[in-house]
Amino acid sequence: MTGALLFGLAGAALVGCGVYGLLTASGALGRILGFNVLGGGVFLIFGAVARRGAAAGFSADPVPQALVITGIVVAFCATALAVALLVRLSTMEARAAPADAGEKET
Amino acid sequence: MSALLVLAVTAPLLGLVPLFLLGPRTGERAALAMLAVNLAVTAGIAEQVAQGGRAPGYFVGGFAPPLGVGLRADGFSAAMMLMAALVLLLTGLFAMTGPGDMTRKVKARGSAGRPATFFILLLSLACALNLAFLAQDLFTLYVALELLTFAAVPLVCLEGKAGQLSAALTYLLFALFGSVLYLLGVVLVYGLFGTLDIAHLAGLLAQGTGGATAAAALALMSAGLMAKAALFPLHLWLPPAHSGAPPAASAVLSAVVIKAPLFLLVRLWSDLAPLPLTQVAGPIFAVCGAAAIVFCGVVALAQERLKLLIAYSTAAQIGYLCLMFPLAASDDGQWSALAWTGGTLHLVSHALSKAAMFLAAGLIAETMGHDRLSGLSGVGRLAPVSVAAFGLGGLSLMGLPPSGGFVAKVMLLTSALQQGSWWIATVVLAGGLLAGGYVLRVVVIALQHPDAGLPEARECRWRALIALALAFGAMLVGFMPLAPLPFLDIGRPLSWEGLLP
Amino acid sequence: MAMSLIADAFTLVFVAAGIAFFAAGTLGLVRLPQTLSRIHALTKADNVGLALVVLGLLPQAGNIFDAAKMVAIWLLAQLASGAVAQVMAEAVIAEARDGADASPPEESRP
Amino acid sequence: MSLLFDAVLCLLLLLGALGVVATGAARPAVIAFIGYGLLLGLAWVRLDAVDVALTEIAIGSGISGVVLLHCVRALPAPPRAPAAHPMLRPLAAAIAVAIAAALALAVLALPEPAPTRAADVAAALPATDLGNPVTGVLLVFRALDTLLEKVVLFLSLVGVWALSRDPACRGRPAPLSPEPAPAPSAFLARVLAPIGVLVGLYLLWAGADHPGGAFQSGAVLAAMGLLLVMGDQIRVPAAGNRSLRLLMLAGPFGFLAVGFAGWATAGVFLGYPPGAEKAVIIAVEVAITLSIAVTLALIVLGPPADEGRS
Repeated sequence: MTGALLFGLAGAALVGCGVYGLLTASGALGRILGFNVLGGGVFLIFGAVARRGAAAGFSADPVPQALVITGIVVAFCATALAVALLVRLSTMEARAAPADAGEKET
Repeated sequence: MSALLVLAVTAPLLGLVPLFLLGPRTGERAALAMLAVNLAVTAGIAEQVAQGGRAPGYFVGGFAPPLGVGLRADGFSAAMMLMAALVLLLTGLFAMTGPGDMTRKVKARGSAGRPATFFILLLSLACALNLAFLAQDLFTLYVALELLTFAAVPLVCLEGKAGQLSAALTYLLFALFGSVLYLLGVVLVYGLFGTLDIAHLAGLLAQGTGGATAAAALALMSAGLMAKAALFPLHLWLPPAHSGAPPAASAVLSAVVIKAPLFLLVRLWSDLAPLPLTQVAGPIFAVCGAAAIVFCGVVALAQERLKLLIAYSTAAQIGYLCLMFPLAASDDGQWSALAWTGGTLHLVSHALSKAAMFLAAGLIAETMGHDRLSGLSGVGRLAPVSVAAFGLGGLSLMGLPPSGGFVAKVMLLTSALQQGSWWIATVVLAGGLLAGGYVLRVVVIALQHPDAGLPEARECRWRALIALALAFGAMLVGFMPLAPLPFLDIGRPLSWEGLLP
Repeated sequence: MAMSLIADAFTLVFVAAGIAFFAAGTLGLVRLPQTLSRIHALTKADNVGLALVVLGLLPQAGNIFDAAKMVAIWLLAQLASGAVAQVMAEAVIAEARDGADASPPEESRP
Repeated sequence: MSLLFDAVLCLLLLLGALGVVATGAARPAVIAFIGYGLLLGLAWVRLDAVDVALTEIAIGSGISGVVLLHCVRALPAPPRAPAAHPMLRPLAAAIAVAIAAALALAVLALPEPAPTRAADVAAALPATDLGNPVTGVLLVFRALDTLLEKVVLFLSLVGVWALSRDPACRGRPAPLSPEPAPAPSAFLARVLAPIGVLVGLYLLWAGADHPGGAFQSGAVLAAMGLLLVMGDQIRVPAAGNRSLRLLMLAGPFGFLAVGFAGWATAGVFLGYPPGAEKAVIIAVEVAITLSIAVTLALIVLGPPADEGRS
């Protein structure tokens, strides 16, 4: 068993965790987190693929590593946009709800 | 190497600079100019394809795949790009600040009161769509899909109402789930083959390598694309998002945005996957498509809001493309080619007619102040051109001649009957009847005598004419000969032949 | 040979001691009842723990730059954890005060 | 020995992920997510992907963490969710386990020897004069992806700004932290920000030949900007500020301009002038870094407030 394989299997398990999170989340924030956990697992499998592809003097295949960097930035953009939508939506709902509904918040 | 392919991806982006730095007025003009340039560029590419009889390609940075990324336009890409560019330009014209918009207080103006943001998103859509139609690398296609998502989601909630925000959030979450599934498939493909270039992969897959993992990777990518294309049963996000958006946004979302993942689904299964695998997967897609046509068609019949009705109709019409998969993947060359042409023509004519219908519905809602079907009787008097555009667009959905929908459905039907797929033929016919039901219901209501006094408002005539032009476009597609179109087969099967040293 | 053996023993002892401090700090985080005392336990114990780990690893550094980097990491962690602990503590105190006032923090908007 | 370390790390990762998805409350889940991101960063180091590790920790865990924590604070405490169907959790767990198992099988079935592009990169890298192959892939061989991903970043800020109630988006975003800033924050900003900026610039400079590069550097610079804002050392800029907008466009459109210039100098879009590759690549990286820093920070700050508050 090599390290790359171990992380590949861990990535598969993380994908499972992410799917569980997406299926059981009760709110949008939970789903956003589930999506991020899932994405982390997918990237980790890609990292294992890269490590397996070590050759030509490189300790890993640089192409998947570069793709993962792009992927992480895109995943961040997605998280940020989803969070912004969620925050805006909940402020609107809080304002629309009758004033007495907000009492128990504190 | 054809420089036009690079321009198709980059030219729309150039319009972002004036939009973001200068005021909306200057930016709007620049954006419309760039959308016109985009149409010219795509027309140029189509011309190159037709003249050359082969697919032009481009290696970005001069690095040939598999190290670099390549762009390539075959007949299918060129047709889709031309359709998308046309719809985007006409929708852009519809949404521009026209004479009278500044003085009159029009509630639902084309760009929802945010012209700068609207046109930034529209131009980004043009870039993302062209990239999705041209890119030949699975990861570049992932970037294209993300670009598409990030341009489409804010379009849904431009007006900032709570319902729109929640529809946009649901849309975003579905799209992200789709991207991550797609990416997982890409990762497995890279692990198996060490390349993401479609032409190379097609060659490797045809040799039968990859086995079950390759099939799983294709299935994951397809599931991701289905979520993004709102294919039954992953369609739940579509009706609220498409019906809640401002009219011009709904039009592009329904007409062209969901076409990119559908196009990639076709690319994946007709160009990348080996034929035996496609013959296994085809019926699964067809079942999803049939369920979409029947289920969403029935739900559309029951809608009380005009825009929701059109949105459900979109979810139903997506199904027709999926019926194409088993028909086009058969060993029978003649009839599979007919199904292939029929499916493509359906994509094009649906885009034109659906854009027309959403724009018309937006004008009708603006004229009446609401879009409840029960209160629309007599709207034909106030908004005759809009109602005409809606009806003509509906003609194509119903599949009545002369319309693109008619030609496409006849081709699918013929292919299905010749290949003995009776159930597919039945679904095609049933879908037409359902579409007839919901389109005629609207038209009949619109032409009725008004129940009560009509409001003073009149439709915005020049905008209605744009909707009508789109509907006429869908009709014109109907004058195609009822035979396989050779143009769509230019450049298939995929290869970099002629470009590689 | 003997030098490296001594260095390894030094590392082993100091890193083990550092880990013990980290463990104690973590135990405090989990077991202590109040937020303030948790912050106290965590920052104190972790700072010492990190210092010991860095000290223990210094003989293993290949060159003077790597050693300097490790010391810099320790200093930056000191700075950050100290400041963050202060901010958190202030927030906790402010929250307790607001809770006593029982005035709901209505978001103000002009 | 190192395999044992990897195994423990994988176990911790799994526990972290479970902590994110199985915790009912929002705040603990987000804190678990930040820890999960840090552990992922360690995993990337173990996979010999230091560039990815830096990106994951800076963006995937760091700035994402700030955004998510901000979200937790802004959301009202959710009313007790109605109890889900008792079968939901076991069913979801079964599906998750099945997917993970299938994926594990797929990972185990990957071919040996593994296909790789390392040899192609090694052959083409010397011509670019770069020492870091990941930078080579990002900025030379697959420059189109990187260019368009910059546009994605720009669009996500456009999407966030579209949520402002001011259609022209000219005002300043609301402050992140209570005002005036607590004294320790101000102190931290004064002391840490200069060091952080230095680290960010070093990452950018080193990126051509060593791990690091525009993304990592941009994220560190963005964090320092946020630190200065939260410590009241600088004021949040107004979204309508022309030079701010120019900075945001500098990355994607500077890159695009270099791409077009490639037509003249190298005969191909996104080609680099022969002989001056490295200089031009570093110039592109500087532009991208500035844009990433500004855009990331503005995304965290959120949509501009209503007009009249500028």
